[in-house]
Amino acid sequence: MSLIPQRLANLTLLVMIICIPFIIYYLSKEKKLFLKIRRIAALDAIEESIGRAVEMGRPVHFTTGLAGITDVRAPMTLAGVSILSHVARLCARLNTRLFVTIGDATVLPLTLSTVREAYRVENAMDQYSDDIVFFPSGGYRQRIIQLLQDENCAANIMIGAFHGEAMLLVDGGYRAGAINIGGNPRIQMIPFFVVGCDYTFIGEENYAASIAVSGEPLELSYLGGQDIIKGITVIMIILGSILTSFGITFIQKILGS
Amino acid sequence: MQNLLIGATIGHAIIMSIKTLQDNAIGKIALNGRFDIIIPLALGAMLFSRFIPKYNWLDRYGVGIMVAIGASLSMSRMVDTDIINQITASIASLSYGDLINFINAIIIIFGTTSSIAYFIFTKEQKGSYGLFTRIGRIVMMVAFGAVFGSSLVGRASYFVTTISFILRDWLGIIA
Amino acid sequence: MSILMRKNLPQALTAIVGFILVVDYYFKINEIRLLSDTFTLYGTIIAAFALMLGAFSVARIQILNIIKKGKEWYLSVLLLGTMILFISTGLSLGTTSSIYKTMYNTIITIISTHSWTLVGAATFTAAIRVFRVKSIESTLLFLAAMLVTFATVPIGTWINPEFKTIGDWIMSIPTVAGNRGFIITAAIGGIVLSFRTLIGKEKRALGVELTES
Amino acid sequence: MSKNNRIWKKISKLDDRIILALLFGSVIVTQIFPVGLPLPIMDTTKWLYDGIEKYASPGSVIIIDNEVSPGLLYENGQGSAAVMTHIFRKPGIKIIITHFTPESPIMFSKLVDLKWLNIPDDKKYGEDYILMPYLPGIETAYAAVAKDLWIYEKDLYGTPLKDIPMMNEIKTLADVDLIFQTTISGGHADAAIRQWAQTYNIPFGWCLSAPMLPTYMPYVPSQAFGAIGGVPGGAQYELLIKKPGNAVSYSDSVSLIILLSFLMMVIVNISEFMSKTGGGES
Repeated sequence: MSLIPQRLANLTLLVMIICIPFIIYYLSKEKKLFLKIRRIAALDAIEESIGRAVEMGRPVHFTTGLAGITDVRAPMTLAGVSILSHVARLCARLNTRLFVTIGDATVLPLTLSTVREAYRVENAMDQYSDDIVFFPSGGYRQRIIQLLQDENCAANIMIGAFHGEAMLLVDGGYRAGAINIGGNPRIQMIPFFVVGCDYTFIGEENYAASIAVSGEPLELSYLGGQDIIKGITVIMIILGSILTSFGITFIQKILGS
Repeated sequence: MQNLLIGATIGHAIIMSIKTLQDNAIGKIALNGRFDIIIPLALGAMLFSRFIPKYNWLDRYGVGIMVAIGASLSMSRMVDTDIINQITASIASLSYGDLINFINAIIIIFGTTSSIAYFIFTKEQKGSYGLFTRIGRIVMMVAFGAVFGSSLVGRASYFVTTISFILRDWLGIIA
Repeated sequence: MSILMRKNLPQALTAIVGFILVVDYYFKINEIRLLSDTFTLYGTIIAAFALMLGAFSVARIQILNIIKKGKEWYLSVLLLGTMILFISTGLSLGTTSSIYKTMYNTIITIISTHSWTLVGAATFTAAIRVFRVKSIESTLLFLAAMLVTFATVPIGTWINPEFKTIGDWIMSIPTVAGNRGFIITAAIGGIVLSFRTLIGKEKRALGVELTES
Repeated sequence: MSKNNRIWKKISKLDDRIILALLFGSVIVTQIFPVGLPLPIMDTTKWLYDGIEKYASPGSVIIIDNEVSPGLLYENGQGSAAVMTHIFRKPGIKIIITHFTPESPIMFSKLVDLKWLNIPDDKKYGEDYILMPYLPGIETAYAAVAKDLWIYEKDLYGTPLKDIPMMNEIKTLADVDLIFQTTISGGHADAAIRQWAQTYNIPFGWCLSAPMLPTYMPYVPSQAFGAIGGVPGGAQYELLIKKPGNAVSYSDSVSLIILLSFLMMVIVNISEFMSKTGGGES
């Protein structure tokens, strides 16, 4: 039983990353700490774009991306689904038409229940029908572009995991004269969203936004805990650089390099 | 076309998995007498229980172990590769070197920290802090620009490669 | 079946195995080392089944489609036919046999290469058409993209050799800074996610439903 | 709106077919009349080359993790082939080629068939290099191989490892001096750098896809000594190892295409701006 010395820093950091969220959760549960998620431009843009759609009397399109909930991309899709509930509620409240497309059959039950629940909460079940959500099996890309064109959507919201096809969906929305709002944590795809979309969720902003709309206390405290770690890394880098400039390599030493 | 592709791919996948099981599982039992290999074989077989509604919970054992291994392996190493090493690599000395060196150090330090700060979600981006995170956003935009440019070249060259493959090797237009 | 066998036991198993593997990375304990090696070996074997499972579930959907005479059932027949052809050839002659390789290259390599090319070309044209310089940020993005690109292609350096220096600088200074912030934050998120998965607090993370569904 | 305005609008909604036609045309022209502009070599490519020159010394054991996939064969196939050729040229080294993608074992032979990768005659299979079969479970598989290279009972052709001479003194990853990975999947890249390069700190080189290269720059050169991305990287590397390859001859076409596309982007933006401001009324 002996600790491998050069991994002490690693272990400490890991323990911190794991424990701090629980402390935050406890504090916020005890009302000792009040957490609030910062403004996320793209999230406000969603409401704005739906408002615009209502004014124009044109529908809204939402897609949860290519991935399902049975592989490593599941968290991205789930973030999309919880933002979908927000979008669906807005559409139900403002009484505008909504189209939801999914890229993988495994998401179908979840999305259906999410949308139905949203319409139920806004007691707008008269507007609800099961074909709001549909799964374009095969030719996901073409079908969505077709939909955007035919229904002449005013907002095209894409949140989830996207691959090569992202740019084409953006293009579809652009041609339909819709406001494009994209969200995708995969860094290789983000630039394509940034150049094409009017508003973009960058990386982790997806998860943050999904928590902001769902407002689960546990999730929120996890986010808060992560933020503390991020703060620590920022301080470490700046402090380390200042010290190093004076020839003190203290930070590097405690990080075991 | 697409169906041919899918069919072939899953056929290949099945072959590959069978071969792996032959060599690594059965082979280990036969050659090295590792009879404990029967455990993962059983767990793996249990994965298929999801097709039988009554016993579909059985697959959680196999899945559980896979998830556990994947998650624990990645999480312990991530701390090193993606956090500690990144921090130490970002720590730059401002004192020595010429002006260029100094500027680069500044960009690395503030670019990295501000782009981290951009992803702090429970603090409102106001005042000087807001400015700081704005810098982060701008630095990230430059990074995205690099990614976008690289993708453009990638796609362009990919396009060219395939076309000239068609011209050269199929149609033989070009010598 | 009791909730214990359905839920608690698998979760406990996940937690224990995960814990052992994590401990193995930090401490030198021979027993733990032995266990973790064994588990990793087990992991590869179970993963083989998982691969097979994925393939089977696709095949299953197709078979159901044929039985129900669903839409485009003949395509499903084609799909299954190809699959069976590959499996039989692979099993009888082996995957390293020239016949199998030829089949593979004629079907998989060619089709997938060209479908990729089409997507690539479409993306390329779309990128050209959709790119809008709206703000300072998108202007920066555009400039960075242009400089990096011109550093990589001959014409850039032919116009002005300095392009290469600038491109290299962008690649090794601002790009690193921006992406590093991205990597660090993503890693922190990923670690928290993995941990929650291990303790069964994450419902569907890493694509598995470890809870009652 | 004025007439010019309408023209601007038309231009700003540039049609796919026009773009594609232009691109096709430029490719064909440059393929038939190559100019042969000198290709610039990025620093990262140079670093990869130098690193391999440095670490692939006689007596060293090298792992080539080959994850070339059929879909993107033209993306990083040539690059990886070029680097592999470079490694294979080195005298007195032992090479282990691993596969963690079901497709990649066949892709290796495809690289050889296409003459992209040429293995010198003095390199004998089983004595100087060995092909390992596919192993599933990405992160797990990398970790398992790192712990024990003999997790493979047999090589790709079904020969038991104990009958293969070169494997006698190679047991775990600790006996390995250099790793080169070629992949287009982030999962594989992350797994390799975590489970191999980091855990055993071994010199590590990369051949990625073009879009991946910038996003993996933070690891270069601190954790991976060098990296190339996509066809451009491959072309540069072929120049470095003086292998008159395929990729080099495409640089003209790529240059022209890139120039055209940026030109079009600018035009589209200007015309959009003009049509918005209703400019050009004269």
